[in-house]
Amino acid sequence: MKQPLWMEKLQQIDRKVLYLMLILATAIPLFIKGLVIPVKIEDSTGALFVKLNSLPEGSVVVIQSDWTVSSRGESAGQLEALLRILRSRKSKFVLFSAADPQAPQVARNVIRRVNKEFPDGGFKPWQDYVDLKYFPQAESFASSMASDLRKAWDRTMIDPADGRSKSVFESPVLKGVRRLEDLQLYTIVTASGTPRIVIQRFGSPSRVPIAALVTGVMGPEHMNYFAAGQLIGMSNGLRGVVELETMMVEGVNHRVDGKASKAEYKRFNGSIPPLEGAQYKRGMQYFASLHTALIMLIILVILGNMGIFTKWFRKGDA
Amino acid sequence: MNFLPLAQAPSLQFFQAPGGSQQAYIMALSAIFVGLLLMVAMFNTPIKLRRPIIILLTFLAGGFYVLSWLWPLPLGLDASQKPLNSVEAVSLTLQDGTTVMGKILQVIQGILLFLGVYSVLRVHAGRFLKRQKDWAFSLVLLCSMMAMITVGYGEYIDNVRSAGVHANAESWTFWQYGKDFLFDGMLQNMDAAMFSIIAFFILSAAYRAFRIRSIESTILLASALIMILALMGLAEYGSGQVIERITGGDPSHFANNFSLTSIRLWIRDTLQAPSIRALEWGIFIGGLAMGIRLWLSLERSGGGS
Amino acid sequence: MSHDLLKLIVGGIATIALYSILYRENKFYRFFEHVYIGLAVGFAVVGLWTENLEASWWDTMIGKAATVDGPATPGMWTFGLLLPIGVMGFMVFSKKHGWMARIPIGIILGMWGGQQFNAFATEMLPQVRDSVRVLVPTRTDSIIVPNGFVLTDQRAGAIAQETGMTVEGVRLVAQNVRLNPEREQALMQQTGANLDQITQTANAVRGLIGKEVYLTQAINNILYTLTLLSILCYFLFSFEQKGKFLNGFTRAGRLLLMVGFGAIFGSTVMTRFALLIDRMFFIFIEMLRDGIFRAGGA
Amino acid sequence: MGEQYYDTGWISILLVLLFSAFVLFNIRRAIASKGSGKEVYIRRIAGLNAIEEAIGRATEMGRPVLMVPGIGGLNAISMQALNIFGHVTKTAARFATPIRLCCADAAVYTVAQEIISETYQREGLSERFDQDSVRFISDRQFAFATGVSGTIHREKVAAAFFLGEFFAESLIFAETANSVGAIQVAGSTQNTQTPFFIAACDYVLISDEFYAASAYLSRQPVLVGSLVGQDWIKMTVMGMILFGSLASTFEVVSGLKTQERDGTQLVDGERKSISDTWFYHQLKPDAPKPEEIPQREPADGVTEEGGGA
Repeated sequence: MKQPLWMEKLQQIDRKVLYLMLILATAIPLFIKGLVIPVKIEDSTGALFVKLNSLPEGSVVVIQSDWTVSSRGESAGQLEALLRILRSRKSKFVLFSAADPQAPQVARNVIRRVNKEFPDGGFKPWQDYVDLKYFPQAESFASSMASDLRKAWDRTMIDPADGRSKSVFESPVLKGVRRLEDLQLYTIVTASGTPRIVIQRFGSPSRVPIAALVTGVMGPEHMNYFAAGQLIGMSNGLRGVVELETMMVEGVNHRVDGKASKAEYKRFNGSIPPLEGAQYKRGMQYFASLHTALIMLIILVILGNMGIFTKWFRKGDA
Repeated sequence: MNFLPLAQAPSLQFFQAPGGSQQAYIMALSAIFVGLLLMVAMFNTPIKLRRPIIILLTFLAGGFYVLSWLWPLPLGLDASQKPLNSVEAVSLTLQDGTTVMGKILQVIQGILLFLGVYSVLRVHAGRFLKRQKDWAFSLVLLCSMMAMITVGYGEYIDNVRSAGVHANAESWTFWQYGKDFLFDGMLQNMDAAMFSIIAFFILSAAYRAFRIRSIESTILLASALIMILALMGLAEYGSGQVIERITGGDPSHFANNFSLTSIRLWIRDTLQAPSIRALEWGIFIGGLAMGIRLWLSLERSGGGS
Repeated sequence: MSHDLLKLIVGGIATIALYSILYRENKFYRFFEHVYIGLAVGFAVVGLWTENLEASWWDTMIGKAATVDGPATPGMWTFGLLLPIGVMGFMVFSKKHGWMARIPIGIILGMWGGQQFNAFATEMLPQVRDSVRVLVPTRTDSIIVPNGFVLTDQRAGAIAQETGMTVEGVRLVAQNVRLNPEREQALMQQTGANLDQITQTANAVRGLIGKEVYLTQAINNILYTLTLLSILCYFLFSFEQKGKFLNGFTRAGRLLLMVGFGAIFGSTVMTRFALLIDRMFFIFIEMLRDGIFRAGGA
Repeated sequence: MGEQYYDTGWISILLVLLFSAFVLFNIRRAIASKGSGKEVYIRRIAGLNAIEEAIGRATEMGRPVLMVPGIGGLNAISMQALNIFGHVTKTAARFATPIRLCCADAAVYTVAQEIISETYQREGLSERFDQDSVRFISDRQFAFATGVSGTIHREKVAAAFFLGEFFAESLIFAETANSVGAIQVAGSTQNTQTPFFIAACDYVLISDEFYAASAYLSRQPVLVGSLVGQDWIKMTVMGMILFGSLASTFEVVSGLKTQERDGTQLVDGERKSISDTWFYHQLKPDAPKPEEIPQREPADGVTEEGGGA
């Protein structure tokens, strides 16, 4: 029953060697430019994209940004994609965080970066978005939003026109907003379980559609909420970012010369053309590295199980 | 009836004082003082009364939320409207109270944080003063803590004094640079580093421990593998190509049901979704049961002795 | 050296220092570990006032006088009483008055407990509703979900009226609603309708098919219900799970549980690797390539 | 006034009240039956011995036992974890095994300090208790993880208990403890972390078993009764799903929603979908229709345009 030496060795690779291999596997693909890997559109991501693309011009969307630098790998791509789509819809948004005092600053950095892509300078504060900063105590904050937006969002912001700080409800963004029902969409970009709190406290899901852009860890859990209709759309981790980017570049069910689209979302009847000037960004750049890392993981699991496989085969021989 | 009065209605309740006035400062400080006196007075509470006091306070704190859950919600009432009747008025008060309760919780938790800081100081200052093993590292910890506190409050005070003028990156002073360096440069990056270190551990744990010894582990592994494969756009695309060979691009072909995506979706919707759901329900139900126990102080170590 | 570059380099060194634990526990790691914890505790102390107590305690307690920016908000002096309540927590170190620490603790726990009722009602019950499935097929003319449907005159007429196609055209589309470009071309030629009309018709028929439950779907629904029930059953603790049926049922529950855990594992792996990739991007691209080398070269 | 509940749904409130009654009734039952010989039964969870075994090993090696109650705030989950840790400490105190309890929340730290010192007192071993063995590390998730893994490495803990709310840091703890050869018992109410604990730890309490463990170990009638109450709730939910599925199935299969007569021919109308069925509707309160929202007067001092602020 003794295994050959090389096989035993493969089952006892030192941890440190594995770690080094993982560093190489994730770092090298980052230096390759212009890789595009095809991806299929999930229902949840498709629903999110379609919802975003059906927003009327000037609609008001909430972005609750609950992530910090530690989950930049996934959440930054999601927020960037969300902002680009909102810009193409000429939507306005309300930004705040209910999870971490640092989150608003991180989100502001992303907005600044995305704004550079637009020739007109992108989203302007006060005109196109209001920044409500951080609200502690996610639970009670969500409750107070559900009961009265005006009290919950009692913040001021500087109006660039006259340099005075005014109530955010005087801004062009929130002028017509009084209740949750006046908002077109409530999105949560998060690395934790904050969508659950919002769903809990808002009660009836019909008050305002809620969409979540979560990290892969939170994905399976939130899939339940999507299935039960408590979320109208969801983007799951890095893969969700890649899907959003693909839909932005390829459009949804969009056909050129009768050729089938690269991005198909079967549950959606219509078609959406590609977004103007859309490009593959951070999501696709990381996607190749994700492949090499995952392939390495699979190979290692197989190597680890070699002993058991050989036992099976030996049994077969005897 | 509102806890938080509307801005235009300055008729003050007995627990309120005119904002920012001398009266407000005096009343607040005397409230703190009286509270501390009460606390000292409570030192002599008879043992019999101690438990009921704790139970009562716990019950009241939770009772607010239970009441606001049970009380009917007015249909579509917004802040600019008067409530129709007393039922709606009470509901409005309860909703306003939610914010106040949230603040109370936050303040108490905040003050308790000092206990944690005290613990850190005790452990590390003790180690440094007694020159125990690793005392130099304890000193490093204390120094970096002091640096953060100095720079953090320095920046805060500077911002208040300059009315936020220094907040723009062009007009930063020492304090802003210092905070940016310690917080964005160091703390945030170390957070991210520790978070990403998990990837290494996943790899070694999977290699070491993911063995198909039992049926359970085989199923776990198989389910994980399908999920991982389907996450990879390439694997999905490759399997799609194979299926397309078979079907000849006909979307109504039966073989379409066996693509990697279809298999994964089937597993997800038929098996994974209910199993995760059942797990979550166990937690929800446990949460409800524990909520009742804690609210009513039934548990021994929950509220009383 | 510019501030930004310095920030990048120190961030990079700190990252590498923390990674060095992967090799083994060493002084480099230990140093940054203590720096890290020190910074984190220090930041908590800073945030305690600037993010928490200032707004939720001091400003609430003192209120605000009216200014150009807004009207006055009254001060709730009663909030002053919270300080002594919080201070009671420090009694935990006293043997004699230790019981007082339970007052703030009791309030926190009571609030948590009271919130559970609402949370349970809004979170769990919609999921129970969603778990109700149809367990028996409603149509037996096909085992799997069919590609098409034979429509009654009435139905075909209604769809034709809606989409502006001929009744025959609708019937033709309804035979197979899984369209691909070739089939669309053929249908356009045969019926003379445009692409929009055809997709609209196909969707209407898909909606009809969606209302029916076919054998395979019913089996899936049964599997779904059994999985849910067997796992719930596995977590019953008040009786011994004896008997062949019950034993088998809970055993199945345990196995199906592993399917769920596998899915969670797979999805989580994606995040963990994505975060590592992002760190690699930070070290190799942002710090080394775009930071140090570009700065050195330029 | 009753119609106000339309927004929240009568059924959901009744169900939650019924479920609460289950728990309270069973706690009563368990308290009443305590010591009567016919105590309320709960089954043993396989492998609970691991806890005793782990402490035993730490004692043999003379190295400390590490306990971490998760990084969640002060709630029932942390309390439950601390209950179990009280049990662990009791055994450790008797054998003078050193303990380390690391907290990430100041309020949890307060309670832990109290429970642990009380445990030593009750065992009459107050002099063995070192206040610094219960520590607050940091409230920042990964600073906490770094601190705990540093402790594991330097103190070479022999046994590690990770019970409570764990998030991403779970695997850092588990792998670090594994690398110093500690025996590990873990349980998290965060299901996302359980597979990693399964992969890396010696013994794992899955989901609900965590609740059951403290009831089983402490044998407090309140916990035991509550566990039985939870079982009743689960069985009711199972019954609801079974009944609901059967009822809805019957409704969908047995009839079409409408059958119109068109001249002489019977024409099938729309078939009911599951969301049209009676049972489904019971748990689904609809949003209010516009005509149901009563007319109200504007509040004092509020103009239509400017709003309240």
